[in-house]
Amino acid sequence: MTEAAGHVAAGETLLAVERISLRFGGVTALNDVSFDIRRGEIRAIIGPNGAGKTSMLNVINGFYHPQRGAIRFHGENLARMNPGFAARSGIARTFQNVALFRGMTTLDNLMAGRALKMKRGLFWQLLRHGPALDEEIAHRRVVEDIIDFLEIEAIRRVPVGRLPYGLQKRVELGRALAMEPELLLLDEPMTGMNLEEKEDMCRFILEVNSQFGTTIALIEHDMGVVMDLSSRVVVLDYGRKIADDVPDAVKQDPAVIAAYLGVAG
Amino acid sequence: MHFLYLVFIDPFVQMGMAPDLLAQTLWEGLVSGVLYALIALGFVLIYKASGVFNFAQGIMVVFAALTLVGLYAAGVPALLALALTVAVMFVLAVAIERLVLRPLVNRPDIILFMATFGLTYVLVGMGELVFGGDTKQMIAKQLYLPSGAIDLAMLGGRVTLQKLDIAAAIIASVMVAALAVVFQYTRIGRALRAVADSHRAALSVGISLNQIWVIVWFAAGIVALATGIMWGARSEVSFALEVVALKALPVLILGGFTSIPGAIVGGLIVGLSEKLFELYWGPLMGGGTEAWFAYVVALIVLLFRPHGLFGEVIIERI
Amino acid sequence: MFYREVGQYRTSYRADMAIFPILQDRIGLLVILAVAFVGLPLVGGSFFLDVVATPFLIYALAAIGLNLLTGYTGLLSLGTGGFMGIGAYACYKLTTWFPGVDIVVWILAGGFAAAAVGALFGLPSLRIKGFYLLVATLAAQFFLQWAFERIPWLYNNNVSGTIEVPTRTLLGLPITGATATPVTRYEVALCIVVVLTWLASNLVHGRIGRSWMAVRDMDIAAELIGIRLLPTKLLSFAISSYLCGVAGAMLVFLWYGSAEPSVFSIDLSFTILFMVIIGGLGSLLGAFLGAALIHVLPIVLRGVPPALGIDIASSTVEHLNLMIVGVLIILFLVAEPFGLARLWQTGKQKLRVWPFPY
Amino acid sequence: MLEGDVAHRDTFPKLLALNARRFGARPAFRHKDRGIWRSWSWTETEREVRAYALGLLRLGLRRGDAFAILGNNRPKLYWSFTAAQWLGAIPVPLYADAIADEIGYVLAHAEARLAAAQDQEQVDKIIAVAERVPGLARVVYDEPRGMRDYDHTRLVAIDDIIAEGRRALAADPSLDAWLDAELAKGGAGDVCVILYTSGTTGRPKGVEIGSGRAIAAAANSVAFDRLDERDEVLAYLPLAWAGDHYLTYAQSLVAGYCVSCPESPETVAENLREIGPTYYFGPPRVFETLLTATTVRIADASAMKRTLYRYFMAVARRYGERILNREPVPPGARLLYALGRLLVYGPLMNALGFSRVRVAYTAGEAIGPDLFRFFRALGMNLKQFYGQTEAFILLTSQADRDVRADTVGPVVADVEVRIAADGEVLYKSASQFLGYLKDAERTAEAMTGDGYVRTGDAGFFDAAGHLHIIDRAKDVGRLRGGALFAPKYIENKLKFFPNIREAVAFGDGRDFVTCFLNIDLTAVADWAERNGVTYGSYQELAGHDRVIALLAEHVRAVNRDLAAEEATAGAQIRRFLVLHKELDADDGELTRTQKVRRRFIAERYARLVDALYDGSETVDVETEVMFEDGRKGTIAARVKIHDMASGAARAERAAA
Repeated sequence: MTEAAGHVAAGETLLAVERISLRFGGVTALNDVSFDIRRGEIRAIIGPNGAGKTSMLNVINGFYHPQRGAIRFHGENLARMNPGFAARSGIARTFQNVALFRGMTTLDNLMAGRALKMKRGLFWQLLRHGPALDEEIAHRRVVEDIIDFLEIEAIRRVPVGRLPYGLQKRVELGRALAMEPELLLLDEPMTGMNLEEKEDMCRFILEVNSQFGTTIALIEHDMGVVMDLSSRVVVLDYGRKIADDVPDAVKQDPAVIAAYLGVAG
Repeated sequence: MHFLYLVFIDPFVQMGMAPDLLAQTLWEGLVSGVLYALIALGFVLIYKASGVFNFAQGIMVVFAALTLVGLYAAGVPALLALALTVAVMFVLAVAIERLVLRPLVNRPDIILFMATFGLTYVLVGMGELVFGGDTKQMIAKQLYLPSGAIDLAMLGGRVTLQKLDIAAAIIASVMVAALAVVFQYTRIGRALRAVADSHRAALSVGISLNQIWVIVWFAAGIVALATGIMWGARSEVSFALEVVALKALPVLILGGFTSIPGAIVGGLIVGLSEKLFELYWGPLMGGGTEAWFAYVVALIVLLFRPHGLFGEVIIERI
Repeated sequence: MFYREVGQYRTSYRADMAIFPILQDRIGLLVILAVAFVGLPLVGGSFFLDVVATPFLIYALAAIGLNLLTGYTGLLSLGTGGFMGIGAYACYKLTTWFPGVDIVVWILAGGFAAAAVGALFGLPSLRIKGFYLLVATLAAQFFLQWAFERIPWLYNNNVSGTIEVPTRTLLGLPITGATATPVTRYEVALCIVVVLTWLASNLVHGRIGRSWMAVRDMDIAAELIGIRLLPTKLLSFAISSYLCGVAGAMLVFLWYGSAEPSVFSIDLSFTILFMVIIGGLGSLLGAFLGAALIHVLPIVLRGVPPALGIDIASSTVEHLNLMIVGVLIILFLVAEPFGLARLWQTGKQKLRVWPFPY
Repeated sequence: MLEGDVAHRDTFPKLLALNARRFGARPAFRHKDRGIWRSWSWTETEREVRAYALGLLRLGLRRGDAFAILGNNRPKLYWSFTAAQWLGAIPVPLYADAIADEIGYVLAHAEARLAAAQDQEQVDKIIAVAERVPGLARVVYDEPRGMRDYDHTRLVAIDDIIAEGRRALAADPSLDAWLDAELAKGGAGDVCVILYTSGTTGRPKGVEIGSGRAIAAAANSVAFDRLDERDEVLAYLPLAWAGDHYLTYAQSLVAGYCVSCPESPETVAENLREIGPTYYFGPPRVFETLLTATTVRIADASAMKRTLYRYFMAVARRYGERILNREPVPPGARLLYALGRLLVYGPLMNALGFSRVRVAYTAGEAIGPDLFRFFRALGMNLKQFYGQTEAFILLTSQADRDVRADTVGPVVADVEVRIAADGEVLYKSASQFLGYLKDAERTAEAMTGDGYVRTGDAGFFDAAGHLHIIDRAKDVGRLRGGALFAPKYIENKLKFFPNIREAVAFGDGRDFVTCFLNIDLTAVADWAERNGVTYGSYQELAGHDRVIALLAEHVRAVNRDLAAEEATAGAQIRRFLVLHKELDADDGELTRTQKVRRRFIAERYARLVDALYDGSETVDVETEVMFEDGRKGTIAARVKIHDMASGAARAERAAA
């Protein structure tokens, strides 16, 4: 996998959400939230249940359209994203409760992730020879690298519907990686995993970030994990941003502690 | 130019020139609308309670009518035949619940939907096997349904109202009212709505899903019987009805799959509009537009309201 | 059990991505093709070819068409009959205008008309889902059937309102019309079906097939990986309708010989849909199996009572057929929602791991 | 001609060069990587290895240096052996699952100059102990994944080394000549590899193998089984294990067959099916697991299949082996067996991936006769050998059609075996090791005065000249009568019966042999169910007369076996008892690896042992046991003692 070419240099802001407010009917999911994601960093979004974390990701890749606020990506201002555009401009995403193509094998799921990169038209597809097959093979190579990277050789041909949850999450990450994204959004990548699986997942996330230079924004419940992984942390509570700093600072932040205790109590 | 005239001006001119004809047409449309509504009602009942999109509703109408007529032809006195038919519909409901729904519980909706296709075939086959494929006359008189017509002199002409149609309208509205009451105020009604919301919820309330299903399918069967009688009395009893019954689909699109009032309104809209269109615009395109008009209307509606006129929009949670 | 896969290993992606990676399967396929092309015409009488074989091929092709739409892309359609009609009428018009051109060309060309119409009626599919879409396709079905009846131009204004298939020859050999022999018509049908099936299978095994299945399995996620929903769905509609259209043209030109509009009624749509359901959604093989069952079973059943020396009114048999098919559908949905194809798959798997159960 | 040719090659690199000429385009290595099998012909392999060697030279690998190799079976790791040997350096393979500490010891002890690691995981382990190995100049690795951010001052990717070497060769043709010269310098006397054996006591010992000897030995065994370049092998055993080095390295280079490396440890079974080896080695437990898996899966099969399977397995058990041994069998049986092959054996072998196996071996520990016969009956030419790292493997080996479950076969060529007075097996072998690295003392210990090597195993030859291994020499005792008493041998024979979970034999210095038995609860409970034996507890079941009778039958069978060999005839089981409780590691009766601790048990159950010898019929015991939750408790029981001589009759009655 080659590094996704981005016209934003490392360290500079890759994506920023500005004063986002999102309402469903009467309910306010996000209230005037702003933060930025810098190129090459691992950005964590945390907060108690119902804090609006997932809604935030949905806004970023255009599932939800905020009533107010804007998204700045690659420096250009967008009143609203839409999923297709997000995908094409290099944003990949995994879901809290896996959103794989259950009827398809691991291999096909990952190959599907290459959809954007495959160009051969109907004619060649019909023949499935010459250029079409060459293209297919070229992308198969990339996908195999990902399979090797995620150590899922053994389940290549298994329909993902039959896989245990932990592996499904891994495959979903694989599908996202197959898009060679510039920005990778991970929605609770470690829920429902045992310790070992969590460690693997952490390793993968770090390697993705370090090897492919992929910028990562992740939601996670497990505070420990977040603190180890992320370079900066945004904390949401009831749709508001209550903190935004490096892990250690956030840990000390009274507002954050309050919010979490509030949940606990 | 002339074409535009024919399309946009001429029809209205005609309406103005022959209001009685217009009134007559409206009435006709209203009545067939009522019948559509009745079929749609059957759909809605079942859909609400079991989430099943019952494709067989149309054929249940035919089947009910056939049974009634068939029994009578076999020498059973009319009213007894009616009672027996009701019994048959109950047996049918039980059978369906046992043989089709129960084994398929918790399967994707689409599967259940397809199953009702199969059901359709079985019923058609059975109906034809037992009562023969030929068309029959509905025993309207023997069931004390009024015949003849009332001629109203109005709008500078005469508008004919078939007594039967009036009866149909009345019976329909009574039935709808009854159902509405049942749904709103009785325990079983609340149960039904609970099931509609979520099977698990219903179970937690401690209602047997199976009973519910039998009940709704039986109810739908009764509705089908009524529809069959009315329809049969107006035209005759044949499997052509099966295709006509498909009209319930556009009706549901307009009315929404879960709303009884919606079904009624939708039915009336479809009935009226297609009759009017056929009368005033049909000739422009060689007539026979009733065959598709309703669907095209539904299609157009869908383009603007993907969940129908009254259907509630579901927010997809991700 | 017959499978001996030990020692069959792939050294290239080309081999690994082959549609029939297992040697024994490839052999089996060749045998089947040999039988179909050579065996049947030799042994099967004209009755068999006309009543069983050729129609089976035509239905299978239509079923493949619908399966691409419903089984692979997850879009339910009851417009099949109409789309098949378009193909037939288009082919009819074309061959009346250009009698000189080889009919096979027009049969294949007729599909394009169907594709266009199909795509048109597919447009709503972006916004409409599930049962709602079903209604949209019903609109197509009824509107088209109506058009077939009411637009005399379609059937060259002849009084009967039917289309009469003229005799057309390929290299001097009559392949349509009264003088065409069952064998030639069968062989032509076979060639068309084999080629189109091959193309279809190429399609579903490649990028396009994957995006269809992606849309079917989870359209949100599909959008998320950059699959454009509308073009994908429209393409599915177009190609599906193309195959149905060709099947329709074949139905009239290679089987019926003449057809009135009622041929392309909603019942046809149902028949094809059942073939797809019973055959197995999302499987090309299933299309063939489904077609075989739904088309051949009744023929067999019709044959049974006479064979047993019982004489029942043929109508009764038809009704029984109807019921049996209905029961079959329900049985399948209960026992094996994925249809004959899945049964076949499990059977094959059992043979592969024989004597083990899994 | 082949042998003649090989005979002149006294180092493995020379063999590689030879094979490049002999077999040129034939595959030498295969590796499933990225989902497909990549392969390297002998010519390519030679080219790679030459470049690799040159690269290693530039990294400072010199004649006599040790080159540690750590990881799973990978072509590039196998090349590391040859490349090192090319320069006259000594490869030292390590177990991939070894912990850092062990690795540290071996690297230091062997004074490794370079280390080749498969991947990040292994590199990490080496880095962790690097400071303990001052001499270690560089670590080279095969799979770069995850090492992007590592400090590469002391890390190099093997691919880069090879590339580097290739560049150098391209730039300066004279290097080719130099390489050939280096190759020529190598000779029969070189140490070609140092294989570390985890000695039962103390630190592992580095067994130095001589190049010429190793090749000679391999050549013998290759000829023995007529292996050639058309054979296929799947390399799935730890590459530090002498067996793997022999099978996938030495023999492959001699015979010229292709070695295939699995994609990952999890996919071995699948890859086995894909490749379909013709030559296979598996330790008994591998076959054990396969058999269990088979029976379990068959149990789930449809009744039809189960009957089919049962019927044809019966056929196979009756005729399979005889057909395999080309013995005369009635034509009807032959036909039946052919049918069985079509319906059951063929598919079964296919499912297991053994369809193409021509020669298969098992060794390392005693294999159950039923297990052994199962695979042979299916038509798999499964054989046994006996060997040792120090001997560079083979001492005895069974020839086709001269195979028996309870022996390890006759002595192989160029080996001389002698049974010492105390029953220990001693040998002299043309291929035996040169000594333990830097350990003259233990080397000396391993030798007898007259230059024989001690195996530490006790055994005897039967009439047919087959060697029987009976036990570790130190465990073998003698009855008062002077007859040889090998407890493990007897216990194993007993344990081969599914109904017997554990057995502990006594007799050293006694008049006769006796033993404790432990029933296998699952097996016996199953039997009880089928035979309407009711019981309330383990104790009750273990004490049930019919159960005892059942076990008595097994003991009788074992005695019959023992009687058959004059060496063991004296040590038949006279009396036995069935223990009232399961021997348990928590009670210290078994080691954590489930081996019986004979002495401890003898003390703990002294009363029972005495009872076995004082002729009493029953004995009461109270034993302290440790429960799961750690509580202590005691169980009391009256244990019946069964006398084989007189007990026979009673057993019959009880069973009736």
